[in-house]
Amino acid sequence: MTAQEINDRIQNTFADSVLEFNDTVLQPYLKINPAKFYEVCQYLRDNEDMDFNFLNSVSGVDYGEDLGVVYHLYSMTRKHKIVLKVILPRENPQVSSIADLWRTADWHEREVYDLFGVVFLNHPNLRRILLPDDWEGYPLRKDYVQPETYNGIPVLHPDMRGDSK
Amino acid sequence: MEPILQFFYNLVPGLADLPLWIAATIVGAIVVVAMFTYIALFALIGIWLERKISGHMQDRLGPMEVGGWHGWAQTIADTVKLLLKEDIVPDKADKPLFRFAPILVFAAALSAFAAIPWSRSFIPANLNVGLLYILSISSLVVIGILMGGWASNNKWSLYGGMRAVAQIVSYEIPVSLSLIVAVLIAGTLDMQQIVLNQSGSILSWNVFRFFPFPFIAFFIYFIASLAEVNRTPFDLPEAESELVAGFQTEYSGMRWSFFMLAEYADMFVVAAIATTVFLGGWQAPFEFLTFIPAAFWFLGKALLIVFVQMWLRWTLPRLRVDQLMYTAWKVLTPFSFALIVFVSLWKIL
Amino acid sequence: MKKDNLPAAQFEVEVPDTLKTEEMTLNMGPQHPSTHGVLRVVLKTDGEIIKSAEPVIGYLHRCFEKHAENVTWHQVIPFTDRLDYIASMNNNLGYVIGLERMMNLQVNERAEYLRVIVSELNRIASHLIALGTYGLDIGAFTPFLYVFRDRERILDLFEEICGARLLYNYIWVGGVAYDAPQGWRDKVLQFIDYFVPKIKEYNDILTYNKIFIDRTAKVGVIPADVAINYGLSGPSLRGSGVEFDLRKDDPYSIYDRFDFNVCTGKGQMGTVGDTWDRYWVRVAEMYESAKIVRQAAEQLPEGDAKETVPRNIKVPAGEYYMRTETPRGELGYYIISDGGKTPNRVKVRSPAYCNLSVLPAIAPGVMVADMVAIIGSLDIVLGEVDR
Amino acid sequence: MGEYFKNIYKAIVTILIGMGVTWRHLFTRAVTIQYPHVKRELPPRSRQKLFVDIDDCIGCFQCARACPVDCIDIETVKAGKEEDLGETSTGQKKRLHVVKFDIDLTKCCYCADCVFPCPTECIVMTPKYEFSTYDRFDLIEHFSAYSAEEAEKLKERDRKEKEALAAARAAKMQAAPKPPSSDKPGPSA
Repeated sequence: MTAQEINDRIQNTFADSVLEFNDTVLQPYLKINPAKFYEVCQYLRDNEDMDFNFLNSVSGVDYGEDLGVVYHLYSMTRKHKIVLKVILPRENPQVSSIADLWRTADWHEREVYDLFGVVFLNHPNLRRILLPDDWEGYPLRKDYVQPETYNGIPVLHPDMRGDSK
Repeated sequence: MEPILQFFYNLVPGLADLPLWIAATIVGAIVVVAMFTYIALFALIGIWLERKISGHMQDRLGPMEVGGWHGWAQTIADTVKLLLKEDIVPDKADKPLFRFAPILVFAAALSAFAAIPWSRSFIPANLNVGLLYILSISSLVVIGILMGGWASNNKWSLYGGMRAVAQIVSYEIPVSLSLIVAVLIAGTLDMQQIVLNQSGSILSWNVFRFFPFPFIAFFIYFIASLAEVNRTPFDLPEAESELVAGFQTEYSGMRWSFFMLAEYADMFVVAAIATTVFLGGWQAPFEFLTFIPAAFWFLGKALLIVFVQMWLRWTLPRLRVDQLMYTAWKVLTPFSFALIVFVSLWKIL
Repeated sequence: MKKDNLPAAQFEVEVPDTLKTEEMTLNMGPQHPSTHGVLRVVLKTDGEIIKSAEPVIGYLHRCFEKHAENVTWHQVIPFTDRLDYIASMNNNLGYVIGLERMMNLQVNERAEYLRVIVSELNRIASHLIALGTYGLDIGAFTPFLYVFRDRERILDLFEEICGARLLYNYIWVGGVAYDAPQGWRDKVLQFIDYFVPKIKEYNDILTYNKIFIDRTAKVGVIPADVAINYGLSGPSLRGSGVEFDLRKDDPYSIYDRFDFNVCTGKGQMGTVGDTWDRYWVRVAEMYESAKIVRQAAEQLPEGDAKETVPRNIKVPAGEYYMRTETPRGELGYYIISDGGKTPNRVKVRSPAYCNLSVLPAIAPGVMVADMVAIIGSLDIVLGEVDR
Repeated sequence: MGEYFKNIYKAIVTILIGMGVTWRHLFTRAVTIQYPHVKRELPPRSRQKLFVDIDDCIGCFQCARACPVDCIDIETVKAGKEEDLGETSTGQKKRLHVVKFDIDLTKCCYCADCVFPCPTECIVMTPKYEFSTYDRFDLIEHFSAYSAEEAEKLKERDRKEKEALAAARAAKMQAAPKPPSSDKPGPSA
């Protein structure tokens, strides 16, 4: 099924769920309304013609003004793929978790939370995964400033601290 | 002790004039020191051999540097290092038990040497229940291991200790039962007598008499004895890929080397028992070879078995706990019972 | 979850209510001989039986994604080496192909063939390590050194072609860093001739050993639908009987020109999807990789492998999710370019990360020793899990 | 029951097969080499220690820019008008004093990315791999041909020249305020 068909099906099933559809790029993507996101995902997984049984990855992206979460989906049976994007505000970004649809999303979402601070609602275990639990800030945001110390330990290389060379 | 006492009386004429208890104490001390030296030497050579054998089996050379020729002094250097290491006792350990465990393990291993016949005359303690003595004294090892595992106050050590108890206690049964097969044939528990019963050619060794029952018993004994001394594929108590180092996780330096010494001593003890009971002890395989000293034959056979133990270690993976128990209770034990029945019937008929 | 039908726990012990028992919390790692790096698994155990397992990762986090945003397009390649340091060639390949597709760059034929040869050789090397360390986990030490012996030969080949033995930085945008030296192709063919019979030796000493089979068969079973749902890929997915290989299903480079099979677990020794199947898929894949290497080396065209390497890498604004089949599974690079000199974002979807996430689901009910077998069979590389 | 005996049989046979493999290996030649006594000859492409032929260096900073870990530290000083620094072996004219060319081998990741852009092929990776030291700072390799004093002197001269130039320009600016010409800033570390 092509991206266009997938887009049409979703738009017909869920009103104003797709905010933008773009298939002029290398990999066509759909921008999904965060409010409808969970339903769309459920539809994509469970519908016979869609059958997206494999979630490749969940990536956080910092677009400057907004944050985004990008989902790459693939169907092993139908051999088609689609990219879903959810655009979230910088302050208090929230989107519903799909960890109960694809269990692999559990760790992926934790990673996005860890590095971008996107909160996934109804996630079973939303904690930091790669960084220490008491790390402050979300390092992959473009406006992240590296702290000078972590628990009182200087973390910057002397070259970067500027006090010695 | 009589023959040895006699031997020393001949060697040192003045000794016979002393009261028996003093003479016996002196001679006993000499024998103990000799045994200890032997164990230490055997461990040194055994560890070196194990390294060389494993090296060559793995397409490498093993130690090659220390001492010159094929790294012969490697284990000596290691021993010196171990002895010089700081003695660490974990803060939260049960200190008296922690300190006592390696000594107990080693003492048990050392005591087992008392009843092993090295030649016609040399047997430190010629007990008429020698086999029973060895079996019972060597099961003391398990108490030491559990003690060490428990006292370390480390979960991995605890696992190792518990596994060791389950394993060694279970495997005592096939060990004893398979030895009973040979005892049935020999009709005695006296180690020296068992050896003397097998005099003659290689065909009069227990392992080849009443073929194939004692042969299978020997096989069972060998497998079960591997478990007794915690060697691969039954090295679960120290299973390094699961339990870090098992019961010896918290031990280091001198105390750890006692465990190591005990392991190699035990390896030799079980090999010596197998030799004595099944392979004709110090007897030469053929009449015309009797001019070679008995101790050579004894050592040769025992070391051959030790070599097979090492060979297996560097070939096999490790069993799981439940499979270990399965092997003991559902394979080795029934088989050895069946062997006892067959051999008894054969003897009766 | 609707599609969850994990098998019943393997070992269940009925404890009478009168007996007071306690669960023990056991920290397996971060320093543990068989967690393949600095993985920590918090185990709740009831004696030898595991009640729950929770992997704790991040001990080897080196901020790859943050690094990638601060260096030029080309300078990311040495960093990709360090993700999965056992299969660096395959790591380079995914990133580079992703960039080439964004740039719409055609690569010289000879370079394509060299890429396939080195990545398949690296796949063999990686599977060899997986085999050896798996033997080590199960308690057999010797196979470990046999596989290292043969892996060394592959590393020698790599050293000859690119100078490095572990972190190659060999596959470049538009081609490869160095052309193959004189006689290298023959050495590759010689190696394949030498290597294929050696696999029998591993099978003799390890694969078909009864103790090994007992330890691995019917342990850590992952049914196919669970595997897919947890995002498993590579040999871990194929071990569950799913015939899915990106080299066939979503071909990249020139893999569509070669004749090879996708190996799947068939449950020869127990259940489909047990640890033995995952192990066996790796053994079988070594045969297939050897087949590919032989074909590629025989067809290797003449030419200049560096012909199409651009002097300056200009990536047009856009984004691409490139996935390739590494020895561990689907390695995805989600690359976003804003047309500048440095990547805007490089997200790595690492296969080991997803494969490891299935651990809590299959751990309950197995023994501590099985835990080691399961972790080993997933063949994780912590450098890639933590990035 | 049949399964039971089959298992025992299989166990014994496969163990014997495995023992056969190790037995054969007991008598095969070792594949290892005794390292400090025997040394493997590394292929010519081997990427080990970096080496800079400073006589050929023109101070172009290409390598420093290519380095992903910033382990190359170069400082240059413009040659005076009358000074002739000679030519590189490839025939390029040298116009800069390379007063500092430090490579921090503790940072180096041996990727060889610096080797390719060099226009005079003066930075290369050599097959020399034994360079461990007792002090980390000994791993910072100084390739510059100038001693510290000479380098300091040259830098001092450069600073003075620049100051003079800036003063002259400022004077010019005051005399006739014009938009500043796009001057080439001297490369700085």
